[in-house]
Amino acid sequence: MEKFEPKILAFLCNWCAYAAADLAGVSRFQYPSNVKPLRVMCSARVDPLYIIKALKAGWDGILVSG
Amino acid sequence: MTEVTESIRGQGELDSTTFSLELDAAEMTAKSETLRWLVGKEVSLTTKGDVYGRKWDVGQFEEILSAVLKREYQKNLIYIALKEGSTSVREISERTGLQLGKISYLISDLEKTNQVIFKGHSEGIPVFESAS
Amino acid sequence: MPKSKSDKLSGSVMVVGGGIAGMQSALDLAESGYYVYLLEKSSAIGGVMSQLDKTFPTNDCAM
Amino acid sequence: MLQKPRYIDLNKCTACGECAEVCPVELDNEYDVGLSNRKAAFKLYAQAIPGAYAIQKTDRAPCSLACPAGLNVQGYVQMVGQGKYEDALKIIMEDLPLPGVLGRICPHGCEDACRRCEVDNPVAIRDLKRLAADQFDPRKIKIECLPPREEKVAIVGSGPAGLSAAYHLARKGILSTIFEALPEAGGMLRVGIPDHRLPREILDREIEIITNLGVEIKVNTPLGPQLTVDDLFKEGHKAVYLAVGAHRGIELGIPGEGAGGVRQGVDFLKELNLSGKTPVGKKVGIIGGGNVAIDVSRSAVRLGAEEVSIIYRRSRAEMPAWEDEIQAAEAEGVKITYLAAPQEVLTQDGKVVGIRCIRMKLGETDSSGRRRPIPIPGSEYDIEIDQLVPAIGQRPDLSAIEDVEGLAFSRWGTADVDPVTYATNREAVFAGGDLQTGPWVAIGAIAAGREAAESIARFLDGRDMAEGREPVTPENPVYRPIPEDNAGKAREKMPELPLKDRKGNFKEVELGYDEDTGKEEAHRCLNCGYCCECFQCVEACIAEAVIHNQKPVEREIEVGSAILCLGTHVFDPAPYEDLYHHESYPNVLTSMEFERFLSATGPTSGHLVRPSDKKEPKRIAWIQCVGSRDTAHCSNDYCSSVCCMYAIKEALIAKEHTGGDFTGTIFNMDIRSHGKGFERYYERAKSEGIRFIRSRVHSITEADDNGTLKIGYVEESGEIYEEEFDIVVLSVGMEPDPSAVELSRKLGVDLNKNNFVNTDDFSPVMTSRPGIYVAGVLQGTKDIPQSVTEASAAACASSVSLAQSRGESTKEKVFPEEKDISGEEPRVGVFVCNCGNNIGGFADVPGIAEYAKTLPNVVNVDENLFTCSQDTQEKIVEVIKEHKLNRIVVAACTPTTHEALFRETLRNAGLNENLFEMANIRNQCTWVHSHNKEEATEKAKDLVRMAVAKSSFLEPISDLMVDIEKSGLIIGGGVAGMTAALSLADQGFPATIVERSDTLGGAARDIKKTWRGNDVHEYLSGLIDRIEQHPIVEVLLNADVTGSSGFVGNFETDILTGGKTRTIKHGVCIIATGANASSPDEYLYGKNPRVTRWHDLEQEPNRIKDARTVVFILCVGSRDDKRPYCSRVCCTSSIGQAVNFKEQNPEINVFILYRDIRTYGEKEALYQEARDMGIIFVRYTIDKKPIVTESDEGLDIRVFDPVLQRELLIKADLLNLATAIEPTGHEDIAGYFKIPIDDDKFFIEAHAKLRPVDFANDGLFVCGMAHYPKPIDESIVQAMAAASKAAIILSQPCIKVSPLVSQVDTEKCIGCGLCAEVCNFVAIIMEEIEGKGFRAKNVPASCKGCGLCASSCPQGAIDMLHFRDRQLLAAVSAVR
Repeated sequence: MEKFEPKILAFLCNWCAYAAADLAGVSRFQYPSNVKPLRVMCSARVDPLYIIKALKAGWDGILVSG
Repeated sequence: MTEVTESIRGQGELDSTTFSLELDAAEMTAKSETLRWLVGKEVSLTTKGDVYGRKWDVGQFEEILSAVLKREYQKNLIYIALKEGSTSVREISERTGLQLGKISYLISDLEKTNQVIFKGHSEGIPVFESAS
Repeated sequence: MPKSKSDKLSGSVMVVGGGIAGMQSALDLAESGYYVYLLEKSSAIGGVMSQLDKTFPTNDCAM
Repeated sequence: MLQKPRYIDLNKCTACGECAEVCPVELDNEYDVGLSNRKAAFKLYAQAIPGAYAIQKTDRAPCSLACPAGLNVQGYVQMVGQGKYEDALKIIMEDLPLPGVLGRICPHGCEDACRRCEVDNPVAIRDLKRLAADQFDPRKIKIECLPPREEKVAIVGSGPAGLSAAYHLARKGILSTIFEALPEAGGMLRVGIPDHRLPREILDREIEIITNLGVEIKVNTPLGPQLTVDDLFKEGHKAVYLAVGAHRGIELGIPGEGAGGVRQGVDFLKELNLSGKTPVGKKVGIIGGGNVAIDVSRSAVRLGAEEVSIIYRRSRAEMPAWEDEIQAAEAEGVKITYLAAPQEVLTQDGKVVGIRCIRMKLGETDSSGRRRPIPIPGSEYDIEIDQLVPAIGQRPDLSAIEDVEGLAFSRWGTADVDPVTYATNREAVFAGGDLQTGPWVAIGAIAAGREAAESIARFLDGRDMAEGREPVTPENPVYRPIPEDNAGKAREKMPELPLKDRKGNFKEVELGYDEDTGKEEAHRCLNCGYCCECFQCVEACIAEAVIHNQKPVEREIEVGSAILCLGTHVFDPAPYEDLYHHESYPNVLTSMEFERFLSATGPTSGHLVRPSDKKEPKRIAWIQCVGSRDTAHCSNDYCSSVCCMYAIKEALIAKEHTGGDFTGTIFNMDIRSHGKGFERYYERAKSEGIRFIRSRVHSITEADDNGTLKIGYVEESGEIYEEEFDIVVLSVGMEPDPSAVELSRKLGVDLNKNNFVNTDDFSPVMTSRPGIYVAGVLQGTKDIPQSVTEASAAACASSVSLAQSRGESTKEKVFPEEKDISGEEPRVGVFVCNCGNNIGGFADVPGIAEYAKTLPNVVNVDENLFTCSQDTQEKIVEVIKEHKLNRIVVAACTPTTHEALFRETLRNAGLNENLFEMANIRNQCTWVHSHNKEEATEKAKDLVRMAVAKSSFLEPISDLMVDIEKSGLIIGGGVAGMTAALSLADQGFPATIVERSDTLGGAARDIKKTWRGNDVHEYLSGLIDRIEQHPIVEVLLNADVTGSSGFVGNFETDILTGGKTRTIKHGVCIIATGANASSPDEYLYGKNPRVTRWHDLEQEPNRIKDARTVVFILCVGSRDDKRPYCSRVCCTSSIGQAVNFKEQNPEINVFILYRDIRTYGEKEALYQEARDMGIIFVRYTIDKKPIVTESDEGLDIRVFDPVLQRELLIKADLLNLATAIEPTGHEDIAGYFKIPIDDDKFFIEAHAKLRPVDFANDGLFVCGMAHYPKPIDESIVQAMAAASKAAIILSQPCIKVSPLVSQVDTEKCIGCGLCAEVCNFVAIIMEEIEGKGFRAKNVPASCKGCGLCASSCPQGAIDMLHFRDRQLLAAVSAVR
């Protein structure tokens, strides 16, 4: 069986997690490509509803980081 | 990032259609006023105190929050199950996996807020329907 | 008071040193309507503070 | 002002790092204080701003300067070090077409100049050049030539000069014919050097390089009667280059020289080299000391001579032949006789049979710098030989050219030419090489040929031949300092043919380095010039950002004022090696080094190890006051103010890194945790097990072979201890940077004895020179928040002096009018960036672009090499107009750095800047998935799809402008409040001071003098005068704030004064409510009149005159459970008073009972002075506080002395208490303005380090003791800083606030107020709407756009502009 590749959505806070993800790039850290970042101005913007809607839309996992 | 990916990979693929009941119920819960109020009040309750001036500690608050969360979620499960066409407590139990007693208890709650209507008995079994 | 060639007060300020103090001076002045020349001898601003790991007493990252 | 070149175009550099990747030059990374390496092409640190790389380059390396042809030696040595032989050859062949030849026979003046000579031996430069040519066939190097021209040039002589001229001419597109007299080409290279040094195949091969360019060589074609220079011109040559060399041997000038068996050395070698053999005697005598003599001798040995001897008239030290060659000759059996000269050739039958020599001695130095040999009379002797080879020099054979019209010759028989252009007196005739110089090195001839080629090309063009060619030598060249740890890497040995294999053949003796040896040798290079100009970076940089020929730019700028923020220099413990052993013990680190070890970006990526064995350290010691408070070793009598705190921080973080069984020990004299929150931090460290040992460390030694260290120290009680540690950290202090000191002096700014800029307590940022201000450590040691505050204060001072020119030098940009897109369908334009190689190299950009075309609403997709480049911006504007795009998506790097640029481009195209979205396919995609192109491509597509989905829902948002009430309200009329008010008013902004009491002055009214002795009363009355007379400062006394509303720019505050409430409108508010000394209920205060506090005693000089003993107790009510903070000013203030008392009454006994003395910064000198005056300091601990009782004579004070280890009884007349400073009750103010106060009731600033006078809520600022206890100078600084921040707001025409704020749907809103409750910024208020009750309303000026209100609203009535539910959910739903 083909290895399951989960689709993961990451809500990243513009000021910290998103900046950190940028820096990870500058440092060329390698990590799995499954995670797709979505920038929000603050992790507070992530309404719990978004998470459920995302799961309903077909994402396998959600990461909120901020 | 790697850890998150592996953890979710471990959980396997999420088929949103299989879990549509659960997700819909969760969505309803997330939208519910009770929950949003409670969450919104966390800082104020734990730092300033409630209307009686009692400060809640964070653990106490979390406990209440998760109890309310669970109750609301289960109520929504029942509500959606009824909407889907289940009618009796037993059917709801099969659909949602909740215990019979729990369902009866929560249905009465739902009745009080007019979300569920009691439609009488059919073959001696109580029948319910979701309002609207 | 320093006067420019045109006998008019210059609206520019020179800030020498691009460490935390120089950056702060430059920002304050630029934001309040002055043209700022920020002079730094190395290739990037930041000074000594950029080399620190964390700062006391909050243990915030120095970056 | 001199702007040094960066060598990289800031605007083009994309910070991809390829240049650093390929750069061969490894240097110490100063960012990691030398603990790691970086390249010459570098970025100071990952997050550096500007983000662009830079190249470090100083003067050309000395090797290059020493080379007659100026080869870029450092460049090719580095390339060989990398194994990039082809690139090395490219560098060499820029100047030299014969790399393998010169790589064997060049006398390498470069090596004599090599700075490695100062360490051990020079780098084997020549051998590395040869290695390059051995490893890669130079014939395969592609030589760039200009298109061929018609003019032909004749070159006479095919030696190095002629070949070089032909080569360089060919590169300029000018083809030449070389006329060679001998049967083979190569000149002296061919006939002067035997095969064992330069195999003929090598020369053949490299001559081919030149002939491959189209140069024709005609051998056996000497210049002479049958072919004259005129003939050459007649044949159509447009110029002639004469390079006939110096092939004629010089005669000895002694009797018998014409005999058979006497042969000139050059002739001997010529025949040998052309025919492979030449007659050789059995006993050969050679006269001379140069390389020709040696070559002849070694050839004679190979040809079978039995005895070969060289006779040289001076000593070995003067011998011009190379040392290696001399040794090789001796090894091969050549006998060398020094200090002997031939006098007569002895002949028999017309043939040589011997030679008569005379012994010589060395006399005076002659013009060549060598000592002149003088014959010793009567010391003649004969030796028997059958062949004599004179090899004492050569000169040009002028027979063919001496008659050429217009040619002139020197008295040494060489051609006279212009030294720069190599032109002769005859037009179109040039000369060079040995013909011009006399016999010299091949590389000199190569240079001459190149220069002649340049002249000839200019001549043919009719250009000035000399212009811009004067040689420039840097006067005081700047080179990289020789690294200390570089010694002892000996020069690699050149492998040689074994002696036994050399007889009877001319096989090459030197065999050449192998690759590994060559690399090792190349790595010995010190990279004197930093950048080696190998130009690898130029090739690697797709953005074409590298500009190696950038020049320093001198600029004159006109400024109204200047601020010096030149920072600090960390104390270097190197001169005190005997004490600290920082250089010799690997595990002794400076605190800055340790800081780098803790950092995630440091040399060990934040993994803490001990340097000697890379094991995790468990026991770390900090030694405080290294280079501070130390007049015994250095002259720094001041305290560096920050070391105690950073040591505690490092100890706590080290504990975090290493976990459980870690012990941190801090050896200190006092712990100075006098800042806000510092005392708690100190207490936390103690509770986490960090040990604080009060002692001076007397020795550090190594305890074992693993580098474990042993510290010997003496405790306060006098007991001696020894203890082992894994790492010892030296808590080094701060000094003004030497270059800062120099610059300050240059600018005419006065410095004090410690080289800090001299300032006054009442004007702490003014220097002695008007218009120049100072901030940061250059003014005195201080921590970050204090530096930041001072920086703002300096900005304020500068702003006050220039207020009338505000806005004069700045310009506002004008954009085209914005297009209305309402009602239009989304038309999305996508720009996919390659970012050079950064995206394009790791993902399929064309694939992504193709994919983007398939997405809904996308009407145009473009690919760019660099989407951020200036020309692309213009292109984007065009594309937007052409395709009528109304939404733009750029798939490139990160919005953090580039969103602003593209938003501006949208505005330039007449689109609202919010119709823009970025897909971060570099930082968060290709850079982090560079090992898997397919995955990176797929993820990039996902990101583009999400961005496009979101973009379709984007909408224009107009700028939000809020008018400003251009005045300030200052609460509190102390020094801070008054200073803040004046600082605003002097910039033209009206200020109102609200003071609760009936007078201005606040806490400063009690103080007589500052610690420096400045009169506070005088200052205060001057300040109050200025306030009262200032036309736009209003003072409200006996006034109380009773309420406030509004937001930045538009506050309304109610003031109760004289029984009436007045509402004041103001744009900003500065809170300076101050603090007071507390009244204690201990030490008999209030019960016995002999007990006073603070400045009470000062006011009564008579009591001091009569007193015999005065005692001060410090930390009364500070640093205890009730007030766990240090009151910061008590130590200095009490010591200052004590010194004054002692001055007034020298007979008086003064005791100061303290817990730690915290005279930070230069106040330390005051402490020292007090001790020197005989003031007695007794330390007490909080668990053994002094006990004060009344006695008949006065007071009995008992205190335990830790030095004497027993209780002292002090019979005191007077006791003065330094009681805790506590804030005035200002909780009401905090409530009105919704600003936070801490547990000690001081206001909490927005950020302890970076925003020390701001509150999180815009438009509100804090200064003075309301923030924390502080001395007057610091209050003044803080007040000016607060005014600076306030003026930023007041100087705007109106406030432009981010329009990305929350938006309330008043139809859905039920007025529950939850949003207002959760908002941390008071950015949502509840407003009454008629008939509807309360509804939420956003205050855009205060809103930070976080969205907490939106995600909390139970009704879904709040949405965030630009991050609307539907916009985000569109992206969320765009899942595949």
